[in-house]
Amino acid sequence: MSERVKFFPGREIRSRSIDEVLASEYAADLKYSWASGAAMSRFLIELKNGRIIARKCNKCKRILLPPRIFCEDCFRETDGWFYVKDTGTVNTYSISYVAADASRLKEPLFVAVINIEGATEGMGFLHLLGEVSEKELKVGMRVGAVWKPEAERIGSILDIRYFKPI
Amino acid sequence: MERITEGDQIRRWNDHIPLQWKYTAGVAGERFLQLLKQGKIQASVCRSCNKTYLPPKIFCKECFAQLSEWRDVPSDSGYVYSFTAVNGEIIALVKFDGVDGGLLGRLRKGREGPRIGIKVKAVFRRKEDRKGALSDIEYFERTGV
Amino acid sequence: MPKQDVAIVGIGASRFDSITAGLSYKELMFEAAIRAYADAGIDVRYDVGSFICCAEDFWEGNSISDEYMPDQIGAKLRPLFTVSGDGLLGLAHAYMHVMAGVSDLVVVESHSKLSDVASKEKIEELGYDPTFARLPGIDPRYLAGLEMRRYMEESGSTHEDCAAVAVKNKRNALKNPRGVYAESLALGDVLDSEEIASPLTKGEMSQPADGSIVVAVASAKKARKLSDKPVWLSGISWFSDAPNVEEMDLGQALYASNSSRKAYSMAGITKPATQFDFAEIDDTYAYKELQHIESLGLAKRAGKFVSSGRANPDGAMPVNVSGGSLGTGHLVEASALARVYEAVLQLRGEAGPMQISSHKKCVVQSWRGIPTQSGVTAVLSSR
Amino acid sequence: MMVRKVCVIGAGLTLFRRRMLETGKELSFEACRMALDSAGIQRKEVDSVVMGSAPDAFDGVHMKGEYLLDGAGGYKRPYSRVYVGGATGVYVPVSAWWHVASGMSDVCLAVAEEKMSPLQPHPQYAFWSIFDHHMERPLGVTLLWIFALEMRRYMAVHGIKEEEIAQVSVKNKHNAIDHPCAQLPAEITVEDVMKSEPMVWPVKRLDVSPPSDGAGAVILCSEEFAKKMTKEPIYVAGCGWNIDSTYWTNRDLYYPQYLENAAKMAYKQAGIANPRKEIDVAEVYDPFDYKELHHMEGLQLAKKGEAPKLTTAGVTQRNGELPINPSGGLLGVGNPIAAAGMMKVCEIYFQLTHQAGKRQVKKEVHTGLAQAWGDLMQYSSVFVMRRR
Repeated sequence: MSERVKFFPGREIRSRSIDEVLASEYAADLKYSWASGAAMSRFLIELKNGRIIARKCNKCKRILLPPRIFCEDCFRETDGWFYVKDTGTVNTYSISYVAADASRLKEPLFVAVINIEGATEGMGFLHLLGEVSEKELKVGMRVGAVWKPEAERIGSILDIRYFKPI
Repeated sequence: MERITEGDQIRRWNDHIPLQWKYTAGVAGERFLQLLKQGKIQASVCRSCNKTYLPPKIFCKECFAQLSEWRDVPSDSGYVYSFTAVNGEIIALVKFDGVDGGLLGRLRKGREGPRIGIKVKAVFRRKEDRKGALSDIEYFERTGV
Repeated sequence: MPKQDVAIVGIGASRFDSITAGLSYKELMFEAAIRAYADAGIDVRYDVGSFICCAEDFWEGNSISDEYMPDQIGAKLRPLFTVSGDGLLGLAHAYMHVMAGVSDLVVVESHSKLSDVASKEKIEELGYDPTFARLPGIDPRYLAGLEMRRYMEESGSTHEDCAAVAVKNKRNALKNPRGVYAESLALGDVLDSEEIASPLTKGEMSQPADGSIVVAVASAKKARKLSDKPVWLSGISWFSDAPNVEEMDLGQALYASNSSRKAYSMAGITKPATQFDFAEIDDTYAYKELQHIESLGLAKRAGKFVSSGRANPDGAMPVNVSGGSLGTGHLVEASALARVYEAVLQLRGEAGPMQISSHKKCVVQSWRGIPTQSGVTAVLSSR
Repeated sequence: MMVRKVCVIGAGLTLFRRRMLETGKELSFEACRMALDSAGIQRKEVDSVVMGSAPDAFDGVHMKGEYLLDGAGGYKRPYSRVYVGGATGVYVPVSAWWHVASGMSDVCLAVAEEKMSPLQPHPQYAFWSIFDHHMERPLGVTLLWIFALEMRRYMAVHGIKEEEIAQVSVKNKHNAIDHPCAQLPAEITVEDVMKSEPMVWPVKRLDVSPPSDGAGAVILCSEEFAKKMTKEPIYVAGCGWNIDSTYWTNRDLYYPQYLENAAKMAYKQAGIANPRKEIDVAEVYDPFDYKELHHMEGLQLAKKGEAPKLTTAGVTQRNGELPINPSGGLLGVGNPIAAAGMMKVCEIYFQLTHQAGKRQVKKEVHTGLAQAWGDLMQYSSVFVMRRR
């Protein structure tokens, strides 16, 4: 702050004095039912079938994954469906020791952005890695999808349990 | 153009965002609620703008002065500014003479229906049931006629 | 002659419906965007220098929801930002972008995908001050009930006058292809519908709909090059009154009177009641249209004005010929841009069966809904 | 067309702390009042107000811009809230700039607030809902993951070591010792960072800035108005902003192309041809230590992969040739999301007006830059100020 200012407003509430001030608690469980739309509906249905599907743009020739009905570069409708493989390479990865609420996980999670084979170079999605040790992990490693058994698949990104090294 | 043409090809993704908050009442709110717990209503005052804020503020929204002057608002000096029947209850915005702002609360049903302008007083919960929250005022009820 | 610095050169709307199950919100936005760019005759990837979206996180179901806006409106790797406000506030920012030289062609988008939201009332409740105005177990629209009663008390408008707004707007919507809630009703149908927060009934409340609107805004020079029918944005202003329920003046819409004062002065409007050919204004609740008619200076006693038919499409000052939000559905932040869309169609003479005979100049106005006292007023003219 | 010159004439900042008694309204008020005092003006002279705040999930109020408005000085004014995620704090003065430049306002108050602490059990939780509901939320994704993924990618492409990155945290936490509002100033070593608790490898505890509550504000006005108030007005020289695709897994995260675009937009307006030579001091967004390096490269203040070397060479120290984050940055001062960017804008204003006290950089400064970043690794805002 400026050297002309000597007082800085704001009163910290320290952990030990937290109960000295009044506070009201409030919980809201906000529910949503998002329409998946033309592109993601088909993508989810194909996941249930054990396949990954993308969209292609005939103008820029890209195979877009996750699929969308528009090409954001050319700004036009994409032209058709295109099955890609369920294998890919690790673009980048990390090892998570914390959960979404910042609590510690018992077992670390391996997460990666996976470039999917068959889609345009560099296109992929986020997923988990399994059947791999910390030492083996590296950028550029080839991995393949480990699918849930057909009966357990519901049309979700979690129909792929994780990707494992191949 | 890619559009879904068969109803069974439509998917929705259902999920929820569970959120929890713990709100502090702020510098002015903390003081106000502590007093409410004692059965008192206080407003903050800006002398230069001739404004009295209820619920109180630590600042004047007009001139932006820091406020440190407080005044008691008699709990029986209220009047109904407006009211609505909702979910089987009557919710009123109660204002007080000489005060900008007011308080929201439940209006106890009387023999006659409520009207805009009727005089009301705040009825507090029993001391041991008060929590330092707006709900320490159990309801407002009509005074005299 | 009104100011001719900034003009609307293209408009596009997606389909409107109570549920658009086959389209994601991105696809809905894309639908509106391609139509707007075709209308303006522009290539969005080369011609547009600035993009503005208008959205709120909880309506989207995404925190920091601005991150989901760019791809489907052509804004990838372009200057885009999101304003937490209605589409008309987005238009005000587009005006400033043109005037500040940010770009001579700006795109504004706003949408509603309310059919994705399963906790609408909970979200409305979250809009209230957590310490003083959230009333657990009470429908958050309690404030609309308080306001309607206070407005009627101060203005002399009757409940029948309020209901007449709903009858008019739902009837007007019968001629609008976007008239999701078009109906031919009698006053009694509205008055006898379910009471939500007395005196407000369900028939007097606009109901949710999905839809996206995209508007392209240009500098005067660019507008004349792009369009034979530019619609001039000759005045626009926005204003906020008190945010606390306890301090609100519920009798009148001060945000509308104050924002219109500045917008009118920019546009050279001195007698709004006679200088406008029509008005597209906020009617989230039926009484709101009356309150806004008065605060915008369109009529002194709005209740009588509407009940006597003077706000009908063939009246002295047609109000919400499109059907408003009551007739076409409430699009949250996009409701205001829907009013702009309908006004532009009228001003260009392209409103089809809704077209009114005098259509050169109009006022468009928005309100952000409960629990706010914020709104925008704009003056649009076809010459 | 009239495009007016715009000046900055005052700035204010509250303490940054993990948890505060003040409501968001009150924090906003405190920051605004300090900014008004600093400019020597009254609220009645303010024509319009721009508020900036990031997700509603933190404060826990839907349409929180509306809720905050009286504290932000927006009562009976044209008032609007802009948000571009973490980039919001630097975006608020950008928005205020166009209010004045367009002629809509003479004086515009820009205020940024974030009260993260209401969200339970941890503010981090809000970040789950920034991710795609179909593709990412079902995986249990956290914000830390994508930072770690980006950091890893940046390291892999350029062969950068964790130790090189840790130097940023050491420098910034040290700088923050001189900042009276700072939450986590500290004298630490690279070894301390390396040994700190792993969170999402390669991100460790001391690579990360702390969640915080706070607010900041600046006053922008026309040149004419500024000249009435001060002999040495600070000019807004350039503003830039840019967003990349939401499909962040389709981009190579090693380089922020959107920031290059935003920076070039601002440099063009400011007439800056060689940013490395012409920018004297910069506040670069550093919620994580590697981000400072990443952003220096996007800002064209370092070549791709070169920022760690400049850091090792001491170029970015307060007494260096190109001081970066003399305030202490988010790593040292704290990270109340939108307010953190505003803290950077305030710091550049203090540096340019020689009010930074012990934090004043050694070299003579004429042109300073503040930058912030946000969304799904996709947004940047840039604000360049200059002394005449």
